[in-house]
Amino acid sequence: VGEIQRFLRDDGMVKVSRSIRELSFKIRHATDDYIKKHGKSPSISEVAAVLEVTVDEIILASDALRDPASLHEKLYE
Amino acid sequence: MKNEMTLSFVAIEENEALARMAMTCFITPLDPTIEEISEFKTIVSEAVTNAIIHGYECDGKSQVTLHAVIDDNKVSMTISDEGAGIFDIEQAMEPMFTTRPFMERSGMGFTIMESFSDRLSVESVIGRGTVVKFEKTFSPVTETSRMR
Amino acid sequence: MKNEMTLSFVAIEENEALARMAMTCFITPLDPTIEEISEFKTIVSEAVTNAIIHGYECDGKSQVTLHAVIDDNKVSMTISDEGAGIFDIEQAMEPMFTTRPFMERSGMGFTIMESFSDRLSVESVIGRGTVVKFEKTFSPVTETSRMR
Ligand SMILES: Nc1ncnc2c1ncn2[C@@H]1O[C@H](COP(=O)(O)OP(=O)(O)O)[C@@H](O)[C@H]1O
Ligand SMILES: Nc1ncnc2c1ncn2[C@@H]1O[C@H](COP(=O)(O)OP(=O)(O)O)[C@@H](O)[C@H]1O
Ligand SMILES: [Mg+2]
Ligand SMILES: [Mg+2]
Repeated sequence: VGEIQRFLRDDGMVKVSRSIRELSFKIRHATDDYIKKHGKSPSISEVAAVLEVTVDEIILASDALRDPASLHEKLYE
Repeated sequence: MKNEMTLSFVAIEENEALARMAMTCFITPLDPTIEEISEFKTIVSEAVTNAIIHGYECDGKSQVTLHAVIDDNKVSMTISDEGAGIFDIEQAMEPMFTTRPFMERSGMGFTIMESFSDRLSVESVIGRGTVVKFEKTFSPVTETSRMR
Repeated sequence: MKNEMTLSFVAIEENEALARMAMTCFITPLDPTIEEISEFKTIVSEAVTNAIIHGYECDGKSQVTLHAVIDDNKVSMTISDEGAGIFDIEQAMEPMFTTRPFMERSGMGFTIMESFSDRLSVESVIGRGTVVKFEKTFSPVTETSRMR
């Protein structure tokens, strides 16, 4: 837990961290679903529409998704 | 669409997050995919971190400057500092090369920037500073998303 | 903490969101409350919208510039344009006064900016442009939040 909090703190998002974290998981799910259905990655406005939130919220939350492990997968895939 | 912005800030680590978010907001009107955003942000993040850490050693007063232009769905960007400069650019761009192994740097910054951008160039003069330029073209805005 | 940044962009309406989000990120290290964030964002948003719409009539090429300094928990900011300028500042700052009633402007921009900032000043010269300065002090960062 300390790790995640430090990560969010580093991202400067302390007070809004929990809801952002939740939304970031929803984004991940919605994105995976969309790819399964349409065979391509959704745009942020499409994700925002599915989750019924603003594009601003998607931007903030997707920043919390930043995760070095997935970056590595991408690079070496 | 056409747009242009310049952002500059002093060299402290907190400003990497500022740069990352500001640039994300700048490209939002292109309605990028989450993947495109993440790639773009990563390039910005790596270049800005280099300027702050290697260029200025986090001195808290020298300026890092970002300039970005949107032309249709292509974004062109420069990240510049007037700091230490790079001794040997070719070597610096090799995967795993870092001058700061003791700081847990991976040496993968330039490799990541190159793989996520369409083209990337680096100019640097020792004692004068470093300019990183890159371009990234985004998937065209679809009609459905344009209408919202 | 101490920090300083400058952001400039061309006068298109999309850049109001850019300014708002960039400034929000800039003050996040002060660990503001949601209410403080929302007040601060509103000031920025109103001043930037004025510069884009009234100063430049959304011309898409003239520059709006934001400069911000953090000194401890006080933020000082200027929002400037080199556009149309304001004919009578006192009148412009009166609640409900607007020169664009047909555009659904409320005329409440300056009133809102004044009520959400600790102090606000406006300088303007017809044909030369407008500078809005304001200060806002945030509640001090508490030990608990610092430790997280
Ligand atoms: N803006 C810069 N100013 C000075 N040196 C730089 C700059 N950017 C990169 N370098 C040099 O290039 C090397 C490689 O950079 P990078 O690939 O990002 O790896 P890392 O940052 O992990 O060391 C750095 O270790 C540093 O010596
Ligand atoms: N940056 C600016 N450049 C030129 N005129 C401005 C500027 N900012 C404000 N004004 C003038 O001041 C008036 C009042 O501004 P404001 O209180 O924000 O109300 P509104 O924007 O709804 O008209 C505007 O209608 C406009 O005439
Ligand atoms: Mg690096
Ligand atoms: Mg107004």
